[in-house]
Amino acid sequence: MRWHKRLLVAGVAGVLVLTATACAGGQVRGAGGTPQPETSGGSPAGQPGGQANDNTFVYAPNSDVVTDWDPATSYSNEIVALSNIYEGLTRYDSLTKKATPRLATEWTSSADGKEWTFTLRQGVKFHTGDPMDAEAAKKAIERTIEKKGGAAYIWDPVDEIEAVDASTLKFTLKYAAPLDLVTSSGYAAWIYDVDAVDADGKTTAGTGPYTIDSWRKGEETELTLKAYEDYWGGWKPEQYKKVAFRVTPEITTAWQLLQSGEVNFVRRLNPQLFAQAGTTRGVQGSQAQSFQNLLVLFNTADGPAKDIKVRQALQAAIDYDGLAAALEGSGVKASGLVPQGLLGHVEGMEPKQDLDRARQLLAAAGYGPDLKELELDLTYAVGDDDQKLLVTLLSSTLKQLNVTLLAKPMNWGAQWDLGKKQGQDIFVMYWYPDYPDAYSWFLNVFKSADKPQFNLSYLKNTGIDAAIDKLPELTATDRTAAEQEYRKLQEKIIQEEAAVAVPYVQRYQRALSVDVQGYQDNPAYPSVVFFYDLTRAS
Amino acid sequence: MLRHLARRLGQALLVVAGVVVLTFAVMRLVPGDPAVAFAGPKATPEQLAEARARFGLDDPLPVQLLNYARDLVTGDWGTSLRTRQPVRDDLYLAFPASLELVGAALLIAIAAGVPLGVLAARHKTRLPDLGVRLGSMLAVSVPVFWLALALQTVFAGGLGWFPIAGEYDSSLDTTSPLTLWTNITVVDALITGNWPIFTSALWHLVLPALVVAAYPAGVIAQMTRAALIEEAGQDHARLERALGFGETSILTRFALRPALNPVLSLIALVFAYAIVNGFLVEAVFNWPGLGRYAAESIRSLDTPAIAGVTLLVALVYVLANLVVDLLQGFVDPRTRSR
Amino acid sequence: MIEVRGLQVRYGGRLVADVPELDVAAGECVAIVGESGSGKSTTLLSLLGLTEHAEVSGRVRVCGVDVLTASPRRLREIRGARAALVMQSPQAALAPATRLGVLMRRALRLHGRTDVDRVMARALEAVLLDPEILRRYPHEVSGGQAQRFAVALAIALGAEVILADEPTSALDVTVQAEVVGVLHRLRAERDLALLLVSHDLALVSTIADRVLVMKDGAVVESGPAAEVLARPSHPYTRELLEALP
Amino acid sequence: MTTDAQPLRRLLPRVPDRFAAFGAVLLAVVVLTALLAPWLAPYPLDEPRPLERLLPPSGAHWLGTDQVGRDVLTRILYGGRTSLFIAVAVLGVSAVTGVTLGVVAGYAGGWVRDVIMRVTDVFLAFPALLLSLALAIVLQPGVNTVILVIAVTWWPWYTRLAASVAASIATRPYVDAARCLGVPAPLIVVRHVLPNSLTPVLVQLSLDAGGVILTSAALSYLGLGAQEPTAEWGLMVQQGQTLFTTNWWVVTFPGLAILVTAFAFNVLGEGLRNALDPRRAVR
Amino acid sequence: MTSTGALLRAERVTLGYGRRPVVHDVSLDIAEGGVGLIGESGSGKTTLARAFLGLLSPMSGTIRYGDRPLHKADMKAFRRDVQPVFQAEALDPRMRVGRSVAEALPRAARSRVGELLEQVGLDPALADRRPHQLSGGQRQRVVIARALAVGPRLLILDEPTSALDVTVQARILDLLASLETERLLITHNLAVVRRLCRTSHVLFAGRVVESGPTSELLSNPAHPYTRALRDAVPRLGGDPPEPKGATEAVPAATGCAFRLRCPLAAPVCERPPEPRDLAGRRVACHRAEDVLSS
Repeated sequence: MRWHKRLLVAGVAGVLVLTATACAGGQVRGAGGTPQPETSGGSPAGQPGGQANDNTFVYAPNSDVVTDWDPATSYSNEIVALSNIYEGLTRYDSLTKKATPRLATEWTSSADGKEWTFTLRQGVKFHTGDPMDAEAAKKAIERTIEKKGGAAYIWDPVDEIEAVDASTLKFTLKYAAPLDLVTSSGYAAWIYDVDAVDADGKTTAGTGPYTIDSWRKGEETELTLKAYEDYWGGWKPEQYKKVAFRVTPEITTAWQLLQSGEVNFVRRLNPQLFAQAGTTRGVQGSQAQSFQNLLVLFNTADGPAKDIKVRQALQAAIDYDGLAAALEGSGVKASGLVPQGLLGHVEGMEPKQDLDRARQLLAAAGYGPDLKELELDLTYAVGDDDQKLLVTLLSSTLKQLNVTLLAKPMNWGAQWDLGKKQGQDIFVMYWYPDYPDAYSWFLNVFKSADKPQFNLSYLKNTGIDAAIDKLPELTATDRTAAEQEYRKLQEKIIQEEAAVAVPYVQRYQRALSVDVQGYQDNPAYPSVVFFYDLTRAS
Repeated sequence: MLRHLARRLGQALLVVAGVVVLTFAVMRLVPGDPAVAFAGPKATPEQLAEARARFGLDDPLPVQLLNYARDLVTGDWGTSLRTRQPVRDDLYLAFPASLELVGAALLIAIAAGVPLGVLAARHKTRLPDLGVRLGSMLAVSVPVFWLALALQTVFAGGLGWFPIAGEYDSSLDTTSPLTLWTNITVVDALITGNWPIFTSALWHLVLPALVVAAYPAGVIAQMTRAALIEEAGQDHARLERALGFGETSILTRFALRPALNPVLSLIALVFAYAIVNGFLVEAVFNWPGLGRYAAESIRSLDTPAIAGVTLLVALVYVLANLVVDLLQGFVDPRTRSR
Repeated sequence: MIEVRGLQVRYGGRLVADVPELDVAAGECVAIVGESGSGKSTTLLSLLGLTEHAEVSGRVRVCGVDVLTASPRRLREIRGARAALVMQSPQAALAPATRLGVLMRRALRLHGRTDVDRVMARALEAVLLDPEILRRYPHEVSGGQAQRFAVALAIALGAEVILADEPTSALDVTVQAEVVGVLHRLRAERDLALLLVSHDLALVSTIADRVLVMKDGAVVESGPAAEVLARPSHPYTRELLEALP
Repeated sequence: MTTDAQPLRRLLPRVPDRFAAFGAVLLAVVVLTALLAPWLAPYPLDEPRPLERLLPPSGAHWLGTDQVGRDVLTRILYGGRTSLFIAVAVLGVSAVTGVTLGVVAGYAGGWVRDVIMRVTDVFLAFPALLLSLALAIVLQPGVNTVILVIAVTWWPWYTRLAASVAASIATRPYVDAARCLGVPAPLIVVRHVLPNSLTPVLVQLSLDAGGVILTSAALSYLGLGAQEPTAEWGLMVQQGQTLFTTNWWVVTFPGLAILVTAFAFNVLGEGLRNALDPRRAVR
Repeated sequence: MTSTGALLRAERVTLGYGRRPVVHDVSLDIAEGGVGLIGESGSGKTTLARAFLGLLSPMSGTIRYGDRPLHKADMKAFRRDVQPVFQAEALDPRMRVGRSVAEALPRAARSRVGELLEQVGLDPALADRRPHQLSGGQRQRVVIARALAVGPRLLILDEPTSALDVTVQARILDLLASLETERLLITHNLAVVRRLCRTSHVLFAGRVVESGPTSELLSNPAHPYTRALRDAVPRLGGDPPEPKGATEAVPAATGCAFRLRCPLAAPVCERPPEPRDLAGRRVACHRAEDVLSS
């Protein structure tokens, strides 16, 4: 049996070679490199499928959480963590459609909307221990602007920032803008200690209720947060003092983890699972409409859709109700371009399918069952089930009208590239604002541009452009007038120009452990859970 | 033997060079701009230009290839567009987890496949043989992604026998933190004597490893069986019979070793195959390995990361082949003199 | 030592060997001669119960054991230990990944032999092999050495009967003589019963006491070697003899 | 004894093995149902009925309906056509390419062989699914892409196999005899080397078909293969994946279809291999 | 050797695969009356045959076809003149034997297949069979028929009968003896050489150790290896052979390759022996005189 031994030796040697290259050299996993002494309520050692720590809240995101720790440039998934570590001057309330106090306790703007003065909260300390004052806030915002990364553009209107005194921050704008909305953005609006920014995720520089406990890129439990004891809001015993993010790509897996009590929050379920959540013990559902809606952009510049009759026919051909039904609550019929909860949302603009009208319009344009066949290129996001549903339904409807839909699922890079070259007749994409202001849809998507970026309907209408330019000032100074203007613009773009169809607004169907209290969805901060607001029922 | 080794090493290097070129070609063929993927969905033209410059996308292609090759050699595998970390660091984190999963799976596959193959060969054309053949056929025919879902739903979610997902119970990090040496959880837990994490990790390994093991176990069982039957039909088996050895003894003591040779050459292949199968399994089990990394990279069109994974797996495959080649000499002395 | 009466071997109903009578006594060498397909090898293998998938009938006694009715265990006991086989293809008959010494040692242990090292050394000496050969693998030895090693295996195990199936046909002429010579000498020295199967009439004639000539499964002629060769009664035997150079 | 002793039996075994026969029957059923899909299918292929979505199996829908209300049975039947078409196309393309190169390499030897085999090695160093994935990202997802990318990873196996067989055939006396008769090399390859190299390739083809079907399903599952509204099994599993715990039929039946088809091919292939050349390395 | 006009001749030919030579420095003519090449496995005899057939280029030395080196010769004529007869396995297993025979024939001459088969003693109806449907002897006849199809002047016969039963062997030898071509016969079987070849060359370890008239060579060998070969052939009713134990020593790497097996080996044998003419033959042995006289 000598060869067995040799085989063993060779095998061990092989393993050693492999592991030598991967040798990490004795770091301790957990707690950001420092072993943590036992905390209260740890689960019994070794018990398979152990429960989450009693006072740990486990969030199940569907992909990696943090790619960028810099609060200035962060522009991605990490919003779910950063929103609990950092705070802005304001936070948006989607019920009142208004900004509410956060680091700023109150604010005023001049009549022309070009001068904004914020009064800062007293006694707030950064995680570093340094006090948060006007000077620090000014530095943070200036650094963010300077970095030019992520959503820094939201500060474009700002001309000058002045720390009048420790608690007064004054902004002078180049043009009128709703700065209270800008400051409540989930991206690029955080106030942080500029000297303590750490891109490696070891320390944090915010004022928020949580700080990093450990961050292990690529691990299943990627990130854990712990309470910042000196948080200005104070702590109560029933609050969650620890938070863990457990990356769970598959919805089914997440659902089973929630059922077994291993996670407390699943950010998105499908309608079937959501329906089950209502009847499953230990689980509660929560659904909330988002600020993200689907845009079906028609090519107004070229191809068959250049004919407005074709565009209107397409608008009429979409089975909005069927789609909404098939989405089973994961999307709701949209009314206009602006989702509910934002200034500018208009009631009563829900589209309806009208096949007769579609047929007439097509016939007028020279197409139809007894006329010429129409072929249309459509591009949409690969892997998005909801978009696929739209495409499936639309293509079978259009077939009856002798219209062939050549639908190409593409990844964003390719789809966008093609779009910038006007390579399709219909461009399907989601749109959402970076800060809670409907302006984004109009400025980015429908204002004329020589080189289209997101103006993928290629709309060119000087009247519309002029109206769009007036929006920020109106929002900052006269909300009623702004609402009027928004309504007019949407009528122009959707009804007169027929540049776009808006089938639905996404709705998040989430589920939480039943013992979590105080959860409220805020569409201005997609998928963010403000853990500080939660308590655990005993 | 030494010359053989040198020759094989040379060949392996050549293959690696080819792999690099091919990977580069695939990377550059990706439609759409990697810069777009890096700069994000709402990038401004300036941000795009900056990203282009950063990745050297404005150089002519041959220069890019040379730069790419040079960077690889110096250990710079590029920066992931998605995680914004050096790809090498990402792989360094993800690979040990995959190794753990695939290693466990291969152990299961060998531990099950070889004895089953022997059993089938011993009772050729009888019931055990039929059972093993059918079973191994099913194992190689089942779509892993489907098997993963089914096993998880039934045995973890439904019956609760096994953990649903994850590498180990991460709440143990606080109660009994693990010192990392190899980054492979079970191994580290074992060598540092961290029993809570060790048992938890083993427990978590069962389902995913079984899923990944299905294909290799089936293939190994089939191969062992076929090779053993072939070997048992050789003249030498007749001599051993004539010497009074029993059938089982002939199979295990004389036939198995030469029969293992084709099985062994299979293992390198199966190893690489199992890593790739992880792509379809890891997401289901929240396994923080290469597969999940690759799947997310693909979803976000993260070309440097995809290239990195491709390259790593190809390297592992080439290396595994080398190791197997050398091992074969030990298993079957005939190959040594070649 | 070998006593065969009315042996018939069939494959799927087809009669491939029909041997009414075959006896080999201790110290005697009997040869079965015939061309390919004559059933001579099948006959030999059936004596040890080594014909797979064949229906064998008749009465076969080897070393006092009724081969056709014996239990598999009883059969395994006589195989090797009392009746040994030497096969045609020299290296292929040895397990490729087993050193010759390991094979011999295992075989000796299997049959409960003690004093293994001394027995091995003596057996090798008897067939004129250097003990160094025990460290080699089959592919490292020549054909003649492999055949002599097979004989040594039989000697070491103390076999009383050696069944040799074309032991020289795969070897060069100069080596053939060597192997046949070894067999011949051992038979004399150890009073072995030797059953030799061959297509080479001339080779057989040098050592066999009696000869059976087989054609198409049937024994066409048998008798003392000298007699058969001098006065062949069957035309086929004559043809064989005429074909010789 | 050479392996050419009874070539005809080797090429076309009557019933080499009941196992193989079982595989053949199973496969015949799969192929027939796929071919006859338009007649067997109870509903039109592409007719979503959002109001009848996710109905459990019943008399009207034997295998239930999917998330847009299409009959699962219908889509599985049509999906068989997609899968089989992909398998046949992939194997056809890669076998023709691979065998041609392999036979040339094996017969020519020397530097020709070296060049071909090194290129082959490079392709072989990528596990099939991985290279397919990388390529599938490059190209537009769809059935044709699936065929192309899998074929790209598959041909080298045939090259390697054919090269080793051809190299051994090239040393056979009958090839030498033909050369001595002055038969030109290309003719020797076509007349002697190629036909005699085909048996192991045929065995490998039947073994590989299952692998191709699994790979294409995996590609579709990862979203890089066939696209809606094509009926394809892997795609169906992927689409229904999130419904596994709530609407099991949407996922289970397409998965079973993949399993059964791959199983049929594997059983047939393994049976053939056992009957024809048991030791030829599988992969 | 002085014979002129030999169809093929080897001049100091060294042959090998890769860089390893297996045949060293061999010179021989294919003279009339049949030439035998005798040797056991590994002696390089088949390699030499392949070189004569133009299937292998010499590492050094030349094969001459008529008056030109083979590589410069008219290959068409050469292929017509020189044909191989390999062992019975030399038929494509997938091809009907008629087609195998016809392979060399121009399309118009396909009808000659039957004629050729008859010439080698086969029923023309067998042309439609495949090789495995024929017996070994029949296959060998087909191989011969194919070689004869182009009307060769020289047949190179590589162990044409060794896979056949003795009774069949005899008939094939009759057939070969009746053919009117010249022949180079490669075999380990002395009886076959005796029958078919007037001249013979004995190969050991890739070198010709003795050449001369076959009858002389076998009746009174001058090289100990030739003698060992002759003596090893069992004779009907002969004495049982006596095992000596040294017959399988590998060829010596230096000096006389045979010396490790040679009963007459002496210190002088550590020098390589030069071929010399002795008693009507050419022999490479230091002790040839002693061999002849013993």
